[in-house]
Amino acid sequence: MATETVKRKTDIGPPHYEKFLPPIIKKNYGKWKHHEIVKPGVLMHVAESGDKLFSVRAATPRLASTKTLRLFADLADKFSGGHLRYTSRNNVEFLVTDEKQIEPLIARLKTEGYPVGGTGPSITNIVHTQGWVHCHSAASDASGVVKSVMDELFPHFEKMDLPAKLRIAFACCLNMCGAVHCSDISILGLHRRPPKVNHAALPKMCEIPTTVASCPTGAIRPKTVDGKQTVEIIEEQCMYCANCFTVCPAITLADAENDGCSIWVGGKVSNARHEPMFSKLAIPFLPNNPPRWPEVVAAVKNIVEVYAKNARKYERMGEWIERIGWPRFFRLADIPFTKFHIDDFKHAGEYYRRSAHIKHMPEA
Amino acid sequence: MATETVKRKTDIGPPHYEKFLPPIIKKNYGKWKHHEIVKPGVLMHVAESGDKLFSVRAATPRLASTKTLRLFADLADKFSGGHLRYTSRNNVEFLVTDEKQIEPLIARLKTEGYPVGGTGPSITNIVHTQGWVHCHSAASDASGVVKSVMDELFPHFEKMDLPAKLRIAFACCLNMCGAVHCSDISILGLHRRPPKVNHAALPKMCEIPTTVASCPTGAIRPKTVDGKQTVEIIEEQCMYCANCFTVCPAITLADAENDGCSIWVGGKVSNARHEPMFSKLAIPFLPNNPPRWPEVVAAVKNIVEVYAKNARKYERMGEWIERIGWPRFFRLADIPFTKFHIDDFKHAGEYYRRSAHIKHMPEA
Amino acid sequence: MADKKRSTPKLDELEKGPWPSFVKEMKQAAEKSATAADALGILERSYNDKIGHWKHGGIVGVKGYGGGVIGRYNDIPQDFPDVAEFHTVRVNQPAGWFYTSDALRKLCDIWERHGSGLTNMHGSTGDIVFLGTKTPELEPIFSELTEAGFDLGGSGSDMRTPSCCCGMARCEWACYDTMGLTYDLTMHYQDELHRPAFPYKFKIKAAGCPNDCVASVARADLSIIGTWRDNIQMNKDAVAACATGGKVDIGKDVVAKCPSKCMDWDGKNLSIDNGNCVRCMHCINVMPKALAPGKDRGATILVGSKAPIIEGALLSAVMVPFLKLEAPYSDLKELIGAMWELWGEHGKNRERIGEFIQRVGLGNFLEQIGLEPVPEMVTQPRTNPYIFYDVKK
Amino acid sequence: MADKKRSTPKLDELEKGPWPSFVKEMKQAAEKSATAADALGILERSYNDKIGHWKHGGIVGVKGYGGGVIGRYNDIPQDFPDVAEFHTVRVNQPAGWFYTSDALRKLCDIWERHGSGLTNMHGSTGDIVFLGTKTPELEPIFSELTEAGFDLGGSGSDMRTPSCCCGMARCEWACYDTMGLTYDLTMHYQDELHRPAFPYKFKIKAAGCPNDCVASVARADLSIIGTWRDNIQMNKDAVAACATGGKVDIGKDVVAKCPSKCMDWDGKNLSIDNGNCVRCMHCINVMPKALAPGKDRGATILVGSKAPIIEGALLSAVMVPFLKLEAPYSDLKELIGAMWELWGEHGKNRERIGEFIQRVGLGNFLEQIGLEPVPEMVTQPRTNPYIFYDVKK
Amino acid sequence: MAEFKAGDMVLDVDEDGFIQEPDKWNEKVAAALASGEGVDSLTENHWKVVNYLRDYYLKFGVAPMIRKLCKDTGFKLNEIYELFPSGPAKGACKVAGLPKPTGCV
Amino acid sequence: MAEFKAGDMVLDVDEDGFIQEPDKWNEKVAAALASGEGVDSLTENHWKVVNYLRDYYLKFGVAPMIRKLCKDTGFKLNEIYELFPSGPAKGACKVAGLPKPTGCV
Ligand code: SRM
Ligand code: SRM
Ligand code: SRM
Ligand code: SRM
Ligand code: SF4
Ligand code: SF4
Ligand code: SF4
Ligand code: SF4
Ligand code: SF4
Ligand code: SF4
Ligand code: SF4
Ligand code: SF4
Repeated sequence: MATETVKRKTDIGPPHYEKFLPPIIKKNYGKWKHHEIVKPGVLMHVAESGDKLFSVRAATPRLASTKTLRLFADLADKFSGGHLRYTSRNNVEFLVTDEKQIEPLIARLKTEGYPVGGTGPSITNIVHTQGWVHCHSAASDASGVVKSVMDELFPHFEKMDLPAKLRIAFACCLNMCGAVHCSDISILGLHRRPPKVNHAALPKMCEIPTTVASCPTGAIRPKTVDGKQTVEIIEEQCMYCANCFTVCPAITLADAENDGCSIWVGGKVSNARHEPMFSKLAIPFLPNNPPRWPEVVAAVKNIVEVYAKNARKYERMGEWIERIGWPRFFRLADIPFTKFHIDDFKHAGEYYRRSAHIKHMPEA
Repeated sequence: MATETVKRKTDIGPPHYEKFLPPIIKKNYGKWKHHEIVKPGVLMHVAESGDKLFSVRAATPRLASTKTLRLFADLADKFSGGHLRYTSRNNVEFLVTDEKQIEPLIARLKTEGYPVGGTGPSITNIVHTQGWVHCHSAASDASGVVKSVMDELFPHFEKMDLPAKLRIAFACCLNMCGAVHCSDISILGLHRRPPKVNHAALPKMCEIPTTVASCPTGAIRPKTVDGKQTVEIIEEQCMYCANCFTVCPAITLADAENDGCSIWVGGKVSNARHEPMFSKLAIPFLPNNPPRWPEVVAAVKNIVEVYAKNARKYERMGEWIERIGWPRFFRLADIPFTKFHIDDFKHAGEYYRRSAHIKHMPEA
Repeated sequence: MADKKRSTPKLDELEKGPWPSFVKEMKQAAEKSATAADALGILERSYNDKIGHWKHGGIVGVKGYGGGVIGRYNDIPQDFPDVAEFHTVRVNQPAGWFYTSDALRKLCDIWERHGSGLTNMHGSTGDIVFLGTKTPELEPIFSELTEAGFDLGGSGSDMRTPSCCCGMARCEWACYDTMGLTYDLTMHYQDELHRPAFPYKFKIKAAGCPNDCVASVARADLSIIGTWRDNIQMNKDAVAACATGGKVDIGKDVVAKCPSKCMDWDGKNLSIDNGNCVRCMHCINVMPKALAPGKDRGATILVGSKAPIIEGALLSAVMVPFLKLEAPYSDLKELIGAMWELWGEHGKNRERIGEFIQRVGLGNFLEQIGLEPVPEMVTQPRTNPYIFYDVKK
Repeated sequence: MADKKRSTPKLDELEKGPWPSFVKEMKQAAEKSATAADALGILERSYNDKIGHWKHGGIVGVKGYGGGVIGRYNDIPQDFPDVAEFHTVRVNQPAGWFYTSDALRKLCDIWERHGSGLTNMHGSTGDIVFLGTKTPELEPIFSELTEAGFDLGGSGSDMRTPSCCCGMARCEWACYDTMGLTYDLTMHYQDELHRPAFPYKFKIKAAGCPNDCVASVARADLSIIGTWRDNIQMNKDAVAACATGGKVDIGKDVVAKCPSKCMDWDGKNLSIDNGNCVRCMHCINVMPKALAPGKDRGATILVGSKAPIIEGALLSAVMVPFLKLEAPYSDLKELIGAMWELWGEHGKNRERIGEFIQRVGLGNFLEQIGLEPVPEMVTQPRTNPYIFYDVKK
Repeated sequence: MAEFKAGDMVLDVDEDGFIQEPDKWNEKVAAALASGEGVDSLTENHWKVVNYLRDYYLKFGVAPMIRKLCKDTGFKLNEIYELFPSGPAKGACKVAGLPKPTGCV
Repeated sequence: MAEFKAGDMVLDVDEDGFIQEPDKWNEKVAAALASGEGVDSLTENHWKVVNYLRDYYLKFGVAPMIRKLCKDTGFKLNEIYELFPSGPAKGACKVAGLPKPTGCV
């Protein structure tokens, strides 16, 4: 395992997936017939050939040490012929062919701290981002919020007791490196103060035209300070999106007291029943309160519970709210509706209610 | 009846409507119980008191001579106690209390050329505008198109044989002095060439800032010609809306060969079932072909027939198309879909199909 | 005036056919009026040339008023001297467009004396339109009209003639007195109607129920649409009669078409989950004897519809989900006053109030006029995170 | 490395609770790596300060590539010198995220040698993310990776690592070979992946059916969503079994929830009006043994989704309603090529293709890339009359 | 194009009597135009309005909005109508020699 | 802030080695920066790219988009990578003394 100098290869691409497929998949590739969820976290796929593949899905924190990866490798060797995969939501799946291995595997995973679940009408892993662990732009931490929320919602991961799938996403800034814009519930970190410009540094570090063009609301204009070209920010026009910060290192945004999280609801991406939908604002702001973000956890939990209690089977969050109407959602969830909820960006007018279709007895 | 000088009164407002109400209405004002359509063009309203009011609705061309108004006055005296009203769509209604007068009135109206109908699931009068009769902005005539179209659709005025109400509107330019933006079928006159600027006249007649600001696409900018301030039009950015023309008399637009009509479908204003909807583009352009506009008439008739044949009971044009989908509408009506149909104004992106919800067998 | 008769072969074509002919009307007027005759002639010319012959709008009027007359001149006065001036006069119609034969004749008298004898009954905004006269006739027309109890309508950047459906006069569904309100507002705002002082025009239309028979939601800056807050009134016997009568298939025609899916029909009983009903009127429309709007009636107040120029067409948007509407309509007038004040102060030239609201943002608009935001005002909360927080530094 | 251990009382809280703890992972790594230990320390600092301590993005990489590494420096290097440089390396995952235990271990070996031992399995775009290393380690990491058969993923204005659902590997609903296509495209576009030359990033995600288990419609500039053109396959016996099995109420759970209302169930027979079916998958999802996608399979190609910056978030929009997808995928590559060419030539700096299409107009975009407009591309035709006619002068 | 006589000056005017040669405007022209609008003699108050309109127009290239006219001159709208019976647009602007206000009809 | 030596000049550079005092850039500095990017000596072709980048930046205040760089200099993208192994952004722009390209990561 010594580092030897090797001939430089480039553009070889990733390994071909076939190398990593278990024999049962190679054999039945494209010839699966149907599936069922045997129990929470365990899928059974039946091939036309009659072969059965059991996928055992375990939670991961996504941020994994190599020690854990080696553990998963060992478990795969022991229970699934050395075969495993990750899902699009950062769970790990052990691809088991020997039905008898399922329960021991589940037990072992549980002991190791990687519980099994997340299938069917449950809450699966939260898609999330870097937060304070790695990103310069973060208005909140990602991993900490996710951990805190999932600890609280954990029963819904292990049980399939919701009306439908409930997908949660977290992003630590408006760049939204996750499906925050289209999730049943989203938590979005955001800033709430205009950026500060370091006029001494800016001329050395930034392309001024790029910085000016970066502002969605046109709040930035060129300015001369001490004889040098820099930019100024018209604070009233700034909605703290951080895009100028992204393109210009001489601009800073983080503000311990004013940064925090917002909560969004009712997005989805599947085409099942309703077309894909964006998430909509539920709670404009909750404070950053590490390490456990109690306000955020409580808010998410409340929404999950109101949904679980009121939605009909197969109704995703957004479909449920569409049926009962937003006024009732706000009342049921006991969330105040404010002027912040009313869109005022480019297409805002498209979302004003332009009819007399109103439910006048919201308590019914 | 000689013109005498009278003392000048101002701000007296219109006459109080009560002066003009028939006794049966005064008595039962706000106390009507239900109604039915006795036959096409004849409504019966029954009051809580048991009183019955029959409203006989006759077509008018809207553009009426005083001779005709006097005729209506005479008919009202004879058949409805001197009481009549106009509708919000320019029909005239005789307010009859004596049931026996209905048939003679209908017969008389027919003889005079003002047929009775327009109630229920029918085509009633076309809401329209001035056209070449009076307006400077008109890209087509209003009265002529309306007359030509209604002559052709006339059976649907006299019979209630459509799935639902079908409301047609005409406007002679993009100012849309009518409900063209929200009708089941709309005919809209439009220009198709950029305006011409009279640079000699403009500096004398126009406010340049107002003219520049008037352009929705920013196609106008100030320019100096022969030492005088005027404006220039960037032709590629102009979509011929005529708003600059509206604010500046030194700009002209009319173009005999390139002006004409477009056809729009699927709008409505009532809240019944579906919320109000805008009309959508069906046919981008048909030529002005006075006096009978055969291309326009044929196009409208075709759409009415396809609708009549395919829509379900109570389905307005837009509701029907929403159910079957636009692809099928275009195929059923045999109208080509072009790039002109794809919106490219401010909110265009909101109308791109952003899902995989597609009916892949459009001929079914 | 026979000498004024011109050959109109193209227009003559439009005398044929079953629909009433405007050409017939014009010819009737032309028998008495040289103006009408030349109007016919110049229209025939347009039919040949395929362009209009009216010049860019004029500006004429009566003393003390800033609106009510649309000036018009033609571009070939040498050929059509009698329509060299061809202004229209907008006359404020009585609410609900009710007339007596006498009132109609009085209007005819005035107009035959001073104009072409051509009218529009009515203009798109709702006015009686007197079509075609000369500048010197304007003052006499005005004084005779007022003498007869009529007044001018609006034009320019003023409040336009409000209009309404016939409402309580004849319709069992009217949830408030549309005609009463329209008359009241028209009288209350005479100054705003006659002396333009807004950034742009302002139209008011009042519909008695959500069927919106005056298209208020699409054609009025202020749309007043009747509605109710309590349960739909149901006459069980009449429901049964409907079901057996054979005309209505309650399951298919009513329940299945309810947009909020809040009705249930088991073949015998019709039930409505009124809390989920969006007051669309459909079920009531189909079964007018069996169902009726509730008893706790009022209106939804919407603001801002208009035609496309300049930002694209708008429908009106909910400003007050439910308002009781009883004379003297103080709440409504207060709202109108607050909106006019804000728009008047900050609106740009030729910016309709609907565009103004979009520009400043509905949230800010509400804050300024002192209305609480409620979720009924939007179809959904914002989807973008571009929120202007009010954080103290 | 125990000397590197710092007190982390706040983070320690996050070791508690049933959900797997990232703090535990970090501590595990910190046992072996000073970098990981400082990463833990600086994170605890952030938990106290409530702000991040990473400076504005750096620019580092390996030779011959323009992307694949995200440079990162902290703003208190005096306190946390071992994360003074803390770059992430994006490694292109195998399609469908399938691994053998050996492959995983090989990656661990490399990363333990040259980095913090912390990973993300996986990053949001789909890459294996090696979290935290120093500049001098980059070249060794790269050469060892390629030796092991792995390569870097994308970053910057390049094509990003395409990703896909497991598709035919395990799912009966896959309408084309998602993994095959993803691998093919990844290999075909190695240059575009490694050497940024676009106006901005370009992401590709491939989902086997409309369930879209990779969220392609929301998170990819090119979203490939499997679908079918013919009838839904139905197994009548299995339908009957569903109905009697008691698990599914076909009327309520299936038919009533069909978005296009194109199903009928009379208690015995299920019928589908396939011409009106929008291929939403719901009925198939609920009755996987009874129903299946049709046999004439392919994909809908959509373009342009992205996060909010700068014009607001977008979902992808239909570009080709139906495309057969079989190797060598020439039609798709031709389309991609045409789009890249146009966007590359006329896109502005940092303008995603979805924003570009909106700016130039979908109609013009289609014309330029040589696609016929079809009504499936829009939810409705235009409502505004602002049409740019192509009339010859 | 019609003509309009102001003393010994002859000016082009449009059908509505708005002058078409703005450079030729002077106080005499104003007075002459005023008489056509029912204003017999231009008082100080008239001049206040007229001068305000001209200044505004020369500065911004547009006529002021009416609310602004009232605010800046201190006259209420009805007072403007008393001064210029045909109103601020048709009356005062014409007298001030501005181009014909359009659009607001 | 780190330092960077080019002959006898000492320049401030950021962590990535981009100079922070654009006015101090000269051909010697360029050569010194180049050697840090794996470019031993700056050939005519290198200078073609470097000069193009500088000119463009001085004119427009931004670095050109890569497609434009290729088009205007005539080099294919792989040729640019041959000239500057660390690529146009990290390599060529750094040598040309431009501010660090951002955003595109
Ligand atoms: C493993 C995975 C794909 C992969 O290649 O990694 C996957 C696998 C399956 N999905 Fe999925 N989906 C996976 C992410 C998704 C996503 C993406 C996401 O959440 O970011 C979606 C879109 C969610 C959304 O709309 O926001 C998704 C929407 C669905 C749906 C539609 C659900 C709906 O009603 O909207 C189905 C159908 C169903 O469950 O009935 C489905 C069904 C399935 C089936 C049953 C397909 C099959 O026959 O194998 C698989 C098991 C589902 C389960 O967990 O209950 N899968 N599925 C992903 C597991 C993520 C996880 O770890 O939890
Ligand atoms: C007389 C009039 C009101 C007035 O004060 O003038 C009127 C009168 C009635 N309307 Fe209306 N509507 C009148 C214009 C409208 C308009 C406005 C328009 O077309 O510009 C609409 C909105 C149309 C739209 O959505 O585009 C309108 C949408 C309705 C509806 C909803 C129909 C729907 O399904 O969308 C009903 C309910 C119904 O017919 O079942 C209705 C019902 C009625 C009833 C039955 C109400 C009643 O009980 O008196 C009246 C007879 C209807 C009929 O003609 O079949 N009225 N009605 C207007 C007659 C116009 C005409 O001459 O034809
Ligand atoms: C007479 C009338 C059409 C008719 O034949 O009925 C009419 C005629 C004109 N309208 Fe209108 N509008 C008329 C109702 C409307 C309506 C319908 C309505 O009020 O319900 C609309 C659409 C609704 C709206 O207000 O948006 C309408 C939207 C316009 C517009 C576009 C306004 C906008 O904000 O988009 C203009 C352009 C303008 O204001 O400069 C306009 C301008 C005009 C002008 C003054 C032409 C101009 O550009 O200066 C027209 C004079 C024609 C003439 O010479 O006779 N007219 N106009 C209607 C007024 C009669 C009445 O008082 O009863
Ligand atoms: C690592 C990752 C988050 C994660 O924890 O998984 C990530 C991290 C960053 N993203 Fe991202 N993005 C990541 C997936 C996404 C996604 C999700 C996706 O690809 O499915 C999105 C939303 C979809 C999209 O592309 O729009 C996303 C939208 C952005 C944006 C906004 C782009 C836009 O057009 O709106 C930016 C800002 C930018 O490009 O300047 C951004 C920028 C960034 C930067 C480079 C920060 C910056 O402003 O320079 C982050 C570096 C963080 C760090 O220091 O580690 N990231 N980014 C994801 C990439 C891992 C991988 O390669 O697998
Ligand atoms: S969402 Fe923002 S803060 Fe979080 S990783 Fe992405 S760019 Fe960084
Ligand atoms: S944070 Fe966003 S809105 Fe504020 S100045 Fe920067 S780019 Fe503009
Ligand atoms: S629609 Fe246009 S042309 Fe017709 S009357 Fe109105 S402004 Fe005049
Ligand atoms: S016609 Fe319309 S688009 Fe064309 S220049 Fe005039 S205002 Fe602009
Ligand atoms: S709007 Fe309603 S109240 Fe008014 S006439 Fe129409 S149906 Fe009757
Ligand atoms: S009024 Fe409309 S929404 Fe209400 S119950 Fe009747 S049909 Fe349904
Ligand atoms: S997207 Fe469709 S094919 Fe792919 S895993 Fe999900 S359900 Fe299966
Ligand atoms: S796939 Fe969806 S739209 Fe098609 S029949 Fe099934 S439920 Fe209905």
